[in-house]
Amino acid sequence: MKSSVIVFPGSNCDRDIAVALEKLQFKNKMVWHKDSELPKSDLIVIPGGFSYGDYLRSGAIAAKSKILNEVIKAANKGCLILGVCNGFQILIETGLIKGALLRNKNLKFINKDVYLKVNNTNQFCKNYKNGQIIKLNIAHNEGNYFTDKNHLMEIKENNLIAFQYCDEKGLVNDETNPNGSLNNIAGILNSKKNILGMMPHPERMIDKIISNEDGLNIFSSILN
Amino acid sequence: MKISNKIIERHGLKIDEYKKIKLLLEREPNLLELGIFSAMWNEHCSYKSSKVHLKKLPTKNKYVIQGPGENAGVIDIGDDDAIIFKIESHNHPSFIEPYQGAATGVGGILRDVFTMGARPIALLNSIHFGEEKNKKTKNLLNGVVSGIGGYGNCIGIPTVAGETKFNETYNENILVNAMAVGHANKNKIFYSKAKGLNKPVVYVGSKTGRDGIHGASMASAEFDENSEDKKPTVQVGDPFTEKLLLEACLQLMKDNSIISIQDMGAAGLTSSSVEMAHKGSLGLELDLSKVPCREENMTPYEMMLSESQERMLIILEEGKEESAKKIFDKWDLDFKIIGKTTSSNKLILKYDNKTVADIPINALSTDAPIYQRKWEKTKLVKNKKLNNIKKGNFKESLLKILTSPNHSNKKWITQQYDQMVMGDTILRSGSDAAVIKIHQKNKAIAVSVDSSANYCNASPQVGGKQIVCENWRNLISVGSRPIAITNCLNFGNPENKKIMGQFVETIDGIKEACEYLDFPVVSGNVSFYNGTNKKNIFPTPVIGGVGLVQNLNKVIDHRFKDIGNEILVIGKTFGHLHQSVYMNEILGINDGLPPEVNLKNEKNNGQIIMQLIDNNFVRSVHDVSAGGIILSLAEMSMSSGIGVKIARPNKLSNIFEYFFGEDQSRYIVEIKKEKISATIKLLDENNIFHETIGQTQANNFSVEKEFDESVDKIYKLNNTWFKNINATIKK
Amino acid sequence: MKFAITVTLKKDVLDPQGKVVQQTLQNMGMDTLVNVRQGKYFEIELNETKEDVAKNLIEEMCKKLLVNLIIENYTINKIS
Amino acid sequence: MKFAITVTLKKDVLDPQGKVVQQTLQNMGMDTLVNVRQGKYFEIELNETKEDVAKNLIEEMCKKLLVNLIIENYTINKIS
Ligand SMILES: Nc1ncnc2c1ncn2[C@@H]1O[C@H](COP(=O)(O)OP(=O)(O)O)[C@@H](O)[C@H]1O
Ligand SMILES: [Mg+2]
Repeated sequence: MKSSVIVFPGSNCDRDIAVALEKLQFKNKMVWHKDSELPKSDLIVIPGGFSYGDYLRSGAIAAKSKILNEVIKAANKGCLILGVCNGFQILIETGLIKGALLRNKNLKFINKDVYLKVNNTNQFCKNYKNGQIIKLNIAHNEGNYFTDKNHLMEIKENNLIAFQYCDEKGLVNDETNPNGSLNNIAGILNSKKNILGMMPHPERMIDKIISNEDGLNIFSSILN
Repeated sequence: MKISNKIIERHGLKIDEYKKIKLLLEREPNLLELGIFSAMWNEHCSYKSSKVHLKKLPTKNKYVIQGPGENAGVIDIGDDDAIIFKIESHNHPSFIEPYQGAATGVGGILRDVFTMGARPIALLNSIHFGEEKNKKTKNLLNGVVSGIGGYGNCIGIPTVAGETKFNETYNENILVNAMAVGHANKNKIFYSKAKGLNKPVVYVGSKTGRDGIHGASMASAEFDENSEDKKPTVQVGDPFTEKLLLEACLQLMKDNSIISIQDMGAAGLTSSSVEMAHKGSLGLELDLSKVPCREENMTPYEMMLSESQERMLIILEEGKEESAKKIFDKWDLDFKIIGKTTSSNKLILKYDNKTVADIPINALSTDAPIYQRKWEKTKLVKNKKLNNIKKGNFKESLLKILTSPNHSNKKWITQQYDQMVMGDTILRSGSDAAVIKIHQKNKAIAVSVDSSANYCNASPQVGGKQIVCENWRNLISVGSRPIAITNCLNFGNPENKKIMGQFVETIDGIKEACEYLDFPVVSGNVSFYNGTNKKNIFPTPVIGGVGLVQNLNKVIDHRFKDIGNEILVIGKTFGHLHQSVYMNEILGINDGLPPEVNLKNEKNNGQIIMQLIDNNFVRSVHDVSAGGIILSLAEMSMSSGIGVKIARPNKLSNIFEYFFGEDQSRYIVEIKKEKISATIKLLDENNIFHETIGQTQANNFSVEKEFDESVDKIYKLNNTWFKNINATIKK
Repeated sequence: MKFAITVTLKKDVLDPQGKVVQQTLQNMGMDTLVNVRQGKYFEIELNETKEDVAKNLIEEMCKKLLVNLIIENYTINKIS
Repeated sequence: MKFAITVTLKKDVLDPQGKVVQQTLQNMGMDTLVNVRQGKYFEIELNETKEDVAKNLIEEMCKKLLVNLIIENYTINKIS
């Protein structure tokens, strides 16, 4: 499996993602945002960080970079695309995933471990059990997902929510919602289900010595 | 322009110092030259009051590669890996503009570390605010925390440890100390010493604006009613640009282009250029017309004194200009050759083809004033007998401490910091020390910052010693071997004999502990003039320590692991209450002496804990510090959700002295039943004092006849203070 | 030529910033406060003498970068 | 009564956001662009009929909460 990680000025989880991909034997390439060509890839990852300092709106400026045109082309051809944190924000700004990511409801940056309920009916989550509760880490200022009523209907009808914030027991409610996200959405797919945007960082949970290994299955699901 | 007394004073120079400048120059300086002298001769850059005393600190052990004197200290952790670290204060700017002050403090200390070739891997901070009821406290706290997080999060370096304290002494002068830790190849370390003639001097990074002009002088000036006027000098940080600068510098460092490199910190272009020339015994000639400027019509004076952030000065090998420029172009950063090294031993500045300054380098460095300031010993206040102590209410006391800002859970703060970016954080904030893995290796470093202002105020000597020991204990408690420290010495006005005495005695204390524990000082920073209108802050030395974990499986923390394990206290409990949290916050008494530290016990107890961890005898470890045994136990319970059942002390000791006493060199350990006999055997063989005080249990935190509440409840109480803070903060 | 651009969230989009600001002001005792919405403000200077050309360019900037049309509205004013 | 408040950085204060926006617009080929400064915008509605009382309250909000007077300037406009 070939993967590419897009690197913008200000990306800072690019190395972490690469470590995760390499751990699962992806043949990975780092792609600089000014490049106009994208190596042939089965998976494109847009990593977390503060591309362009998160100035203007997070993800807005990265979404205008040259390489994004190539990413959009690849996406339309069905290539798998994973956007994590700032990568999710960039996907939103390009329109590849609908909706908006607003400031966290407490207006503060939030870094903590959160529980997530997995919906495994997509290629990114196949290796989880349906409804499985996993623990990943979030670290963001703007992860408060918002969309309009029609889109929300579509999301629900087509099973496009990949992850929802919950507690240890799987309870999804306001108390287990760290950032004010609509329906506790932590990760969401486009309608063709080849693009996943998620706020939590799977690449931070790939090693027991450091935390846990709950993030590994995202990468392994993509593999087969 | 004629230099009047008023101008001299406004530059923070004394008349005598001005006379010395004239002697050294053999003429009157012009305004630009005066500005340069004022920047170089002020306390912040020249260390004129502290130098003679700092020399006493031990700076070497077998791990030290570079001690004080460079941008940061360097230690060897084996396999060609080096750790580079330093702490620095940004107190005054943070009081004036908490967000930007704290943010630029983080940015500045990061540059000190990556300018030496290290990739920063961890950030720490020690922040001190005024008392809860002071109306500025919460806004300052909020601004400082967002600023620290804002910078570290954006640049993508985890903020993993720190300390936050509240004390009336900081009402008008908060402390913001930031520490950065980086990792480098020990054969690829970069220094600031210039070498060779006619080498190009290159300016890289952000453009120069009018930020922080006179910042360095401000950092060394006492606050007064007019300090509001000094506000426009606050710099604004741009962590995004710093991230680019970091990557560009590290990339350039991979080939052999750099002769010397130095960040532009306090006093910007002035101090960086003088430092490089001075260390290399060379001269520099700079053409200020070439300096990249942000604003129009900037004067040479402004350029030399600007403290715009995210800039570096590099001396390149000849012929490497093109390839170096390519790298900075890639990262969209300015790259400009602004001068060359010369043999003149002078700093010569040109502007519009005219020489605008011509100063011997030595006049700015070696000939800068050094003061043997007068000092007097701190009067020690004897411990008074505490009569009414038996009448206290144990339960109320503990609950009051758990809900006080100083001992509240600091999650509200640490959740605003990205602690996990870079993927190597094994232990995060909330532990005795944070543990960061060396990327893709089977070893890690432990890092912690500590201070105890009340102890240091009561006895600077004992306090100085204690704080080094506390730091050592914290590093040991997570399974590391302590290696070396950095220190930030926050003091009042050194022209005051008492304050100078505090400084001198603190250094004596630090020195004694560091020597005994083989725990040298490799870098640091001094911040004087912390205070307002003659009211000085308590002496507040902050120690930042680094330890080495050789085997990742030995990393341990203070969270109880299971129910039914034995709880032991290692080290002897005498019940010292003076200067303790209990006396301060419950009895409202603030006199007497802090607990003495017996260095021999400290070392022995520390080494035995290392051995217990190494033998896998212990399930959790926590050092006993402020708040005594009971607070340490509560922390172990609250962090794990596991309760304890603690017996009353069997001897005749008073229950308050026993549980709240702050005797030093103690640890609490959790041990499985089957490991108890082996553990006790080892302790006895080594003559280590120990006592079993109880067991872990489900749900409840209980002390025989005194206290019985669910862990859940005390955890909630421990979080209330910060939970209620949002509503009152200025956005 | 210089323009001022204000960008605000559309009416039915939740405005967490505005809401928190509003709550804080109310906590501070400002009872007559009814509503706060927070947005962005830009001042943009162009080297262009023809007003229609300039205005078109500013429009383009808004549409292509400054504004997220899905959630935001904008207004443009010439200031000099 | 409704007011619009714009908050901008003082002249010599670094505006990293504005700088990045400006560069991006220039990279997008907008050559006549000279300068971008970014600020904040608030729309505040009060339940108050006396204009002077309202204005005073808005001033107070600016000074106490909305504006960082150390690095920012502000202007207030009545919009309805
Ligand atoms: N308290 C201290 N203990 C040991 N070294 C110190 C102390 N204070 C300053 N130093 C050393 O003095 C040198 C100059 O410090 P400083 O001016 O803060 O550095 P910088 O120019 O990088 O800001 C550094 O090498 C620093 O490590
Ligand atoms: Mg330095």
